[in-house]
Amino acid sequence: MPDSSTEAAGVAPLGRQSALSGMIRPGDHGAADYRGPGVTITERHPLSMVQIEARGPEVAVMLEASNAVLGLRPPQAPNTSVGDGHPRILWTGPNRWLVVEPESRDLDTVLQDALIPGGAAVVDLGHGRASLRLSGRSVRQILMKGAGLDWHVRAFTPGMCAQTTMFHLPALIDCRDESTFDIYVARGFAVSFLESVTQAAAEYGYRLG
Amino acid sequence: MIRINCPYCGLRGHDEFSYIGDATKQRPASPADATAAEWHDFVYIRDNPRGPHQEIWQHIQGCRAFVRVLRNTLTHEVLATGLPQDDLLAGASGPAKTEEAKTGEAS
Amino acid sequence: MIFNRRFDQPFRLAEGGEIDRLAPVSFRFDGKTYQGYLGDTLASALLANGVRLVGRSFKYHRPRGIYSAGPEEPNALVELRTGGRHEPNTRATMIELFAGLDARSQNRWPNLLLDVMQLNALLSPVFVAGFYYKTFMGMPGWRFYEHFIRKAAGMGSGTTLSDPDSYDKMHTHCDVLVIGGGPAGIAAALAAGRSGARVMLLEESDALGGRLRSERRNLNGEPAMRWVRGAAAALEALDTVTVMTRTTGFGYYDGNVIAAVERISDHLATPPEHAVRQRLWHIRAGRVVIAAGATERPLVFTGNDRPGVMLASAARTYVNRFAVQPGKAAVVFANNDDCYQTALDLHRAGIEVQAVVDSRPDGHGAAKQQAETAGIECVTGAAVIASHGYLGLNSVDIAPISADGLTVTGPVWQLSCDLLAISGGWSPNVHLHSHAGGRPVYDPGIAAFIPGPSRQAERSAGAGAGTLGLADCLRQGAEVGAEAATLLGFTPPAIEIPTSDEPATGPLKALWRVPGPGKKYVDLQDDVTSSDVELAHREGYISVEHLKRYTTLGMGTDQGKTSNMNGHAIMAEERGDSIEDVGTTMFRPPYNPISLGAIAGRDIGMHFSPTRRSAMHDWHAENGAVFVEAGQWMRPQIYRRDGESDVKADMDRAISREVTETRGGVGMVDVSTLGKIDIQGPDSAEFLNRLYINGWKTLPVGRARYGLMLREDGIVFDDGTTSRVGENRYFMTTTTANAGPVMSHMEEYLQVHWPELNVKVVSVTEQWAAMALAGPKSRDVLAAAVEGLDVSNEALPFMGVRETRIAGVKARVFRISFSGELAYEINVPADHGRAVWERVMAVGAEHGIIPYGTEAMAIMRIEKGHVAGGELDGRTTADDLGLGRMSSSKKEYIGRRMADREGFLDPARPKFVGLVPVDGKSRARVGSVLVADNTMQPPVPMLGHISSSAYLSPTLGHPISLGLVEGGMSRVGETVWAMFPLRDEAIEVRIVDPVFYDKDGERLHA
Amino acid sequence: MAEYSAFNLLRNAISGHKDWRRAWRDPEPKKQYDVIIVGAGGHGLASAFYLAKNHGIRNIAVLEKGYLGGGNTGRNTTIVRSNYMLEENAHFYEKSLQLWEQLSQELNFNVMFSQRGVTNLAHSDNQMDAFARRGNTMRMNGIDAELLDRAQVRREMPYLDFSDNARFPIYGGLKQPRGGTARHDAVAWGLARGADRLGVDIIQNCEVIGFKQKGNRITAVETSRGEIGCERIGFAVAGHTGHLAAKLGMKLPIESHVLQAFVSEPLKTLIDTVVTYGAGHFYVSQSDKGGLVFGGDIDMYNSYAQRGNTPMIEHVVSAGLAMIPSLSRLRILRHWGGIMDMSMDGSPIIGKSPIDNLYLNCGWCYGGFKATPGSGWVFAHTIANDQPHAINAGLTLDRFERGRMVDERGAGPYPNRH
Ligand SMILES: Cc1cc2nc3c(=O)[nH]c(=O)nc-3n(C[C@H](O)[C@H](O)[C@H](O)COP(=O)(O)OP(=O)(O)OC[C@H]3O[C@@H](n4cnc5c(N)ncnc54)[C@H](O)[C@@H]3O)c2cc1C
Ligand SMILES: NC(=O)c1ccc[n+]([C@@H]2O[C@H](COP(=O)([O-])OP(=O)(O)OC[C@H]3O[C@@H](n4cnc5c(N)ncnc54)[C@H](O)[C@@H]3O)[C@@H](O)[C@H]2O)c1
Ligand SMILES: Cc1cc2nc3c(=O)[nH]c(=O)nc-3n(C[C@H](O)[C@H](O)[C@H](O)COP(=O)(O)O)c2cc1C
Ligand SMILES: [Zn+2]
Repeated sequence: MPDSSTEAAGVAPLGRQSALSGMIRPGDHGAADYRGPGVTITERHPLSMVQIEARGPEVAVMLEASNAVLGLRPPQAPNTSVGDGHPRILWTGPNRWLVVEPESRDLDTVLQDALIPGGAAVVDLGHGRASLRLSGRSVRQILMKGAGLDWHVRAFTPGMCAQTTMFHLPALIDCRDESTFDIYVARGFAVSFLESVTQAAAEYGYRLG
Repeated sequence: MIRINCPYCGLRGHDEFSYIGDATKQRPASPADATAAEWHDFVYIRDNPRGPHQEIWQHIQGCRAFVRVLRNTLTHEVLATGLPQDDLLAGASGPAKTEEAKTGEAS
Repeated sequence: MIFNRRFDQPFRLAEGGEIDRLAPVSFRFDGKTYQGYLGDTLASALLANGVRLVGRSFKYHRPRGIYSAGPEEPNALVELRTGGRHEPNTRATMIELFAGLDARSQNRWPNLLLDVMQLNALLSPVFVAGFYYKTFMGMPGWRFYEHFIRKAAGMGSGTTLSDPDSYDKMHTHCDVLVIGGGPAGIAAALAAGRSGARVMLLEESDALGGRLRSERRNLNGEPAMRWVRGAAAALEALDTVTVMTRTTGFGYYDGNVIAAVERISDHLATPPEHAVRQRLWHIRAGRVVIAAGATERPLVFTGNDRPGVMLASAARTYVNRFAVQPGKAAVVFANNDDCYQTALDLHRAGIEVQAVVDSRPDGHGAAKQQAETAGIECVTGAAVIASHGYLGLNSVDIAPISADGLTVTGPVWQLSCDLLAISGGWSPNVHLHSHAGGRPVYDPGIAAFIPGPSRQAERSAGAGAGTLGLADCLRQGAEVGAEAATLLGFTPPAIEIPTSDEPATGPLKALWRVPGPGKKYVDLQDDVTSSDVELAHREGYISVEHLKRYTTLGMGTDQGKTSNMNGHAIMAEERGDSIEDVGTTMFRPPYNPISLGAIAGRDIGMHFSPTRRSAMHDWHAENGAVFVEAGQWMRPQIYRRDGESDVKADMDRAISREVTETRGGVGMVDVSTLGKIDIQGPDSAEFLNRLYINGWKTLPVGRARYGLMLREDGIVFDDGTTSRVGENRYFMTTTTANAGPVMSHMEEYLQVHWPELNVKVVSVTEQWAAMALAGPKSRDVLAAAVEGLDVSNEALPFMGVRETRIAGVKARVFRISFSGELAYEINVPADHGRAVWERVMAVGAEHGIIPYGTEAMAIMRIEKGHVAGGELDGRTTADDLGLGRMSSSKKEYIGRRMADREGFLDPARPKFVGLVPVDGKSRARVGSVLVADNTMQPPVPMLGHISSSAYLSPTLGHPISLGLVEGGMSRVGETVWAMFPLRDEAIEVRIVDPVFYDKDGERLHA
Repeated sequence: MAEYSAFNLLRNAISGHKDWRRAWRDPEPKKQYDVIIVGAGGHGLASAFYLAKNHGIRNIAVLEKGYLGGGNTGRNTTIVRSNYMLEENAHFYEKSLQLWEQLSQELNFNVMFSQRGVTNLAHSDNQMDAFARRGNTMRMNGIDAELLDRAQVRREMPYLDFSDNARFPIYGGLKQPRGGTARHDAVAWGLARGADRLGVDIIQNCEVIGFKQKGNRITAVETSRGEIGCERIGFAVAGHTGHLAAKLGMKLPIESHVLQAFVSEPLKTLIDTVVTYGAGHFYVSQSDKGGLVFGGDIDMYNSYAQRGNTPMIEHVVSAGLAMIPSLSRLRILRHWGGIMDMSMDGSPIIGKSPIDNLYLNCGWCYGGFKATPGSGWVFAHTIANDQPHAINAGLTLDRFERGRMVDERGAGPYPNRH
C-alpha cells in the first residue's frame, strides 16, 4: 500500500492553503473501544490533479503519450485506477482520466506539453478538489452510510474507483487497499464533507491527523 | 430506487442521475429549414407513453455521460440502456441486457 | 426477595417465559409506578400488573385494553417518554421494557377512567360513518365546527420540542434478503446462507423465532426455541450471513430495493453516547424471501372491543412467552382450531377456562378432544354474541348459531370471565409482496388473501404465503431460500428440516359477522362497526376503496391489519359478490409506521443541505463579513466595521460605504462562485457560436466577450463572459445560480445533439478563486500586485485577458467590469486564493482598498443597468431585456427559431427600463407592480413590475430601480405608479434609461 | 335537495340510518349521450355538475375506469389557494376559490372546506422579493394576500425552526388567508351526488379504450362496458391524458409524472394552517382526522405507476424536519403517489382541441385540486358554448405554438421542473 507520509511530503509553494486548513483537529474522537479508533482520517495535500481527455482517434495517441511521459498507461476499464500514487491515474469518464500525484512538479505543464499536440484536452484541477484518506476497520461502514454502491470487500476491491454521490455531494472514491480509500470532493464542499464524515464515524471512533 | 445500468459505470441508483427526458425527440438537423411546427414538436410535444419509454438520463453524479434508457413507465422496470444515439427498441434484447445489468454493479 | 416480585405482579406466572426474572425493571404508566422484567413489553408488564384499561378509542372514546401482542395492535397506544423524546401513538405491544420507562394513556380527558369524551359514545347513533358530510354546512361555517371535531380526533399529541437523538442511514447489498425471522425465515436464511450467497435476515422483534417464541411446540423432540437458538448460532457462524433484529423491512421499492429501519436504541432509556436511535437501511437485494408471517383476525360481535377481549394468539403469547396471565377466567371463541390450543395453553397457565366456543357446527375432532380431555368445556355451533362490563370485560353472552352463521338459533347463556380469547383465522402479511407490485389473491381454504404472482425478484414463504402448519413453514422456507440462491447462481446444499410435533388441524369456517344486535367493531382503532359498513353499502360506497375512505376502515395506525379482511368480507356479503371480486384496498408502505427522524437520517438542521465556501471564506469571516447563501455558497453580503450590528440602518450604512469607496477609490469582491467552464477542442468556437446568441468566430486570443444564452424555447437562460485563452481553448463564466445547469446544458448538446463537434468541457469553478477589483484606482492596485505585466490601458484594454503572476502564483487577469468602473477580475488556483487576496489587499492599502459584498455589487450593477437574477426570471426574452441587438442573424443558435413566435413579438410585452421616484426620495421596492393610475380598484390592469431596486443609489443620491414595463424605452419620461399594496405603498416613478451611471462607459474604458 | 342536514341526521339516528338513499346511482350506460366526460375525478364530475346545473344539459355520462374520485382527486394534499401571479392563472384560480367558498351549500354536502390560510415561507431576500411581486399582483387583481415578516411568521407558527441551527433561516412569508384545505374525497362524492341528482349518469368501472371517429368528430367511445355514442366529449383524465390522446393519434405538450404524498399517524391539532418550505420541496397541513399530510416535489421521471420512490421521500422528510424539527419522532403512516399531467409551462390546458367535438381539460400538474370547481365551471361553459370563457381563454392548447406560455415558475419547457 502507498505510504501516506511520503505522499504528503510534496513541496508547497508559498501560500498554498488547503480548503481544510484549520479544520482537522488531530486526535481521537467519538466512541472507541480497546481496538482503537475504527477509522483514521487524513487530508492529502498538496496534490497535483490534472484531467486529461481525448476523443476518437486522439485517444490512442493520448494513451501512448501519457505512458511515455508518466510511465503509466491510463486504465481502459471504467472505474478503475492504476499507479502507486506517483502518479495514480483514475478513470473518471469515457476517455477521461484524472492524474494525481503529490505536488512536486508542474504536472499541468508536463501533460500539456506531452498531450496537447495529439489533440487531447488537459485541465488543471489540482486546486479544485480536496482529498481525504480514510483507513481502518470501519471505513467501509462509513462509505455505506454515505454512498449507495456495494462496498463489500468482495465487491469493491483495490484498484477500483467510482464517482458517486456521498453525503449528497459528488465524490470520487478510490480504493487503495482493503481498508484504505482516497476520496475526492469539490474544494468548496470540503468542510461540509468533513463534518459529515466525522459525524458518521463517531460511533466507531475516529482519529484525525 | 430505479437502478440504471450506466454503460460505463454499471448499475447505479437513479439518485445519481438527472432526468433529461424523451430520447426520441430529434433536434432539427438544419435549424433554419425546420418549420415552426417541427420546432414546436421538438420543444413541446411528447409521446408520453404508458409502457416502454426511451429517455435520456445524465449520470451527473458519476461519469457525467448521457445515457439512453428504455424504461417501462408503468412498472419502472429498466429494460435496456445504451448511448444517447442507440435505438434501444431496434435491438430490444431486453433480458440479455438485464442479465448484464445484474453483474454490472460498480464494476 | 426476587421471588416476592411475583406478588407485585399479581398476574405473573411463577415460572416460564423469555423474561429475565433476575432483572426486575420499574416503569410508570399514567403516573403510577409498576414493576416488570427485562424481556417484557410494556403490554406484557401492564398485564402482569393487572392493568387492563390502557386507552380510549378514536371516535367514541370507548375504554380499550390490550388486544394483541404485536404490531397489529389497534388499541393499546400510549404516549411514551417525555420532553423532546415524547412520542405519541406508540404500541404498548412493541415497546420493550426498560428501566424508567414513562408511558401515558392518550386521547382522554381528564383521565383514562373518567374520559369526558366518552359522551361521544352516547351520541354514537349520530356519529355514524360520514356524519360530518351531512351537516355543519351552515353558519357559522365549517371552520367553527372543525375546531371541535379536530379536538376530539387525533389520538396522541405531538411535541414542539426538538428531538435530542440522532439518526443514521446505510446502504447495503446482498444476494438474498430474508424478511422475517420466524421458522420459515430462519429456514430460508440457512438454506441460502449455506450456499455462500450473501444473505441478510431481518427480524422486527428483538430476537429470532417468530411465532415459535409464543407457542409450546417441539422440534426434533425438544422445545422449538432450542432449535431456533441453534439455528441462530449456525447463521452467526456463516460469515456471509447478517442477521439484524429490531429491524423492520417497511417498504419494497423499485429495483428490488427494500427499505428497513433498525431500532438501535429504542429498548434503552436513552441511546448510549455516539450511538444513534434508529438507522434507515436501503438494501439492494438480488432476490427477496418474504417470510413475514400472518396476522390473526378478530371476530366481529357485539362488544368485541372491551378490555379483556384479546386475540387468541396474543393470549398464548402472554402466557407462553411472557409468563403472564392476561386474565383469571377465560372464554375462548374461534372459528378454527386455534381455540383448542389456546384453551390448553391458558389452562396450563392456571387460568380457569370457562368454555371454548367454536362457531363451526362441529369442531375438528382431534384438537377438541385434547381440550376436552383436559377437562375444558367445548361448545360447537355457537358464538359469543355479546360482552359485558364497564371498563373491562366481566361476562359474555353465548348462543347457538345457524350453520350459515347468520342467525341465533337458541337460548342465550352467560358466562362470567375477564378474558375472552378470539380467533377468526389468519391473514398472511402480504404487504411487502404488494409493495413490490404483486396482487394478492383470495384463498378460500384459509379465508384470506395470499401472495399472487410476483412482479419483482421475490417469493413468500411460511405463514406469509398462506402456509400455516409449522412443518410446512419450515419446508417451504428452506425451499424458497434455496431457490433464491440457485437463481443467483449459487449451489445450496440441502438442509435438515426439524420434525415438528404439531397436531394436524382442521379447516376453519369463515364467520365474518356474528349475529345479534348492538355495535360490533370491525376496526377497533377508528371505531368502525359492521353497521357502518352496512351504511356505506346502503349509500353506494360499495367499492372497498370508497368503503375505506367513507368509514375510515383500515386508516388508523395499524392500517387495518386486524380489520380489513373482516370489513371487506362484510361488504362482499352485503354486495352479494365474492370476496375475490370485492378485493383488497391498496397496500402501501410503510408496513409499520416509521419515524420521520429515521427517514431524514443526518440530513437535518445545518446538514439539510451542504454548504460551499470559497477559498477566501475565512478571511471574510475574520473581517466582519455577514454571509448570505447563494446556491449553497456562503457569500459575504456586507462587511461590518467595528461597532456595527446587523440592524438594517447599520447594514444600509455599510452598503453605501462599500459602493462609495469603490466608486471613489477601489474595492474588491469575491466572485469565486461564478460558474467557470474550461472549453477545449478544435470546434470550440463553433460550439460557442451555437450556444450564444452573439458571434464568437472572430474573438482573438487574449480577449473576452459578453455572451447571452437562450433556452431552446427562446427565453433567456444565462449570461456571462467567455474568454479565448488559447488557439482552441476558451474559458466561460456563468452566473452563480446557473453554473450547474449551464454545464449540463453544454454536455447535453455535445453528447446528444452534436456528437460530431470535437469539444471537451469541464467545470473549473472550484479550481479558480476569483476576485473582482473595481474602482478608478484598481489599475494602480493591480500594477502593484502583478509581476511583470503591463496593465496600461493600451497593453491591457477593456475586455483584454492576460496571464501573469501575483505573489508568485500563476494568475489570469481579465479586464471586465460588472460595476461599471475600471475593473479587473483576477483568477488564481484556489489554494492560493486567500494569499493572493491578502496580497492585493496589502498593496491596495495605500489606495484605500476595501472589500465589498454582494449588496454593494448589486447596487453598482443596478446603477449600471446590467440585468441579473431579478430580470432573468425565466420568462424574459433578449428583446425584453434590451439585449436583442446582440443577436447575430448570420448564424443559428439555440433558441433562435422559437424566439420569433407571435407572443414574443407582441408589443404589449413589458420591456426593460430604469425607474426613479418622481419625488426624488421614495423607495420603490422590488416586487412593486407598475400601473397607470394609483386610484383604480381591482382588478387593475398592470403594466409591469420592478425587478431590482437600489433603495438608495449612493452614487446618485436617490433611489433607483430597474423594471419591465409595457412600451419599454418608448415611454422614457412618462410616469407610472409603483404599487406595493402589501405594505400600502404607492410611489409615482418616472421611466428612464436603465443605465443610470456612466452611459458612455468612459469609466470602464479609462 | 336539502336532504343532508343536522335534522335529518338526528331523525335517521333514531331510525337506525335505514333511510339514507344512495349518494349516486349505478346506472347501465345508455346508447347515446349529449356529452360524455371521460374521468370521474373532481374535474370530470364538476364539469358534469355545472353542465347540468348552469347549461341545462342533462343527458350526460361521466365514464370512470375505476372508482370515482380514485385518481388524483383522491390522493392529493388538498391545498386550495389562488395565489397566482400571471393573469391567465390568477382570474381562473380566483374564480375557483370563490366557488369553493360556497361549494358545500351548493352541493348540500359538507366538503369540509377549511380556510385556515396558506403560507409560503421565504428564506432569502430574493425570495421575499419574488413573493412581494406575486402578492402585489394578487392584490391588484383583487385577491387576498399578506406579506409576513419573520416576527409575524414566528407568532403564527412558533413550531418552525427559528434557531441558529436552521440551514435556511426564515425571512418571512406570503400568506393567503382565504386559502386552506378541503376533504378531497368528499369533494368527489359531493359532486357525484350533485351531478347524479341532476340526472347525470356516473358510470364506474368503465374504461374508455378507443374511439369511433367520423370526419373530424368523435361519434362514440369504446369502453370496457361497450360502445357509447356522444355528441360532444370532454377529457378530464389528468395524468392519463397523454395515453388517451394517443388513441386518437394526438400528441400533447404533456408528460405524466409521479408526485408522492404521505400522511403521519394522527395527532391532536398541531399545525393549524398550511405551510410550505421555500428552500426545499415540502408542504404540510393537518387533516381533520389528525394526520399530518406531507407533500413535496415530483419524482422527476415520466411515470404512470402511481407510486413513488424513496429518494424523494427522504428529501421531503429532511426538508420537513429542517422546517419543523420537533416532528422527528412522529411516524409516517402511509405514502402513495399520483400521476400528474405535467404541462410544458406548468399551467393547465382547458379548451378546444384539434378535433371538432373534443374538449381538453388537462395539464394540472401538481395543482389541480384547488381548480376543481373552477375547472368544472369553465369546462362546462366551454363545452356548452364551443367557446372558452374569458377566464380560460389564455389556457389554450395552441399557446405554445403562439409563444404565449403561462410559465408561473419561469422553468421553461421542462415538465419536471415546474
Ligand atoms: C400527491 C399529490 C398531491 C397533490 N396536491 C395538490 C394540492 O395540494 N393542491 C392542488 O390543488 N392539487 C394537488 N394535486 C393535484 C390534483 O390532485 C390534481 O390536479 C386534480 O385532482 C386533478 O383532478 P382531475 O379530476 O383532473 O383528475 P383525477 O382526479 O385524476 O381524475 C381523473 C380520472 O380519470 C380516470 N380515467 C383515466 N383514464 C380513463 C379512461 N381511459 N377511461 C375512464 N376513466 C379514466 C381516472 O381513473 C381518474 O379517476 C396533487 C396531486 C397529487 C398526486
Ligand atoms: N395455527 C395456525 O393456524 C397458524 C396460523 C399462522 C401461523 N402459525 C404458525 O406460525 C408460524 C409461521 O411461521 P413463519 O416463519 O411463517 O412466521 P412467523 O409469524 O413465525 O414469523 C414471522 C416473523 O417475521 C417478522 N416480521 C414480519 N414482518 C416483518 C418485516 N416487515 N420486517 C421484519 N420482520 C418482520 C415477525 O416479527 C415475525 O417474527 C408457524 O409456526 C406456524 O405454524 C400457525
Ligand atoms: C389528505 C389525505 C389524508 C389521508 N389520511 C390518511 C389517514 O389518516 N390514514 C390512512 O390510512 N391513509 C390516509 N390517506 C391516504 C389514503 O389511504 C390513500 O393512500 C391515498 O388516498 C391514495 O390511495 P391508494 O393508496 O389507495 O392508492 C390520506 C390521503 C390524503 C390525500
Ligand atoms: Zn456512469
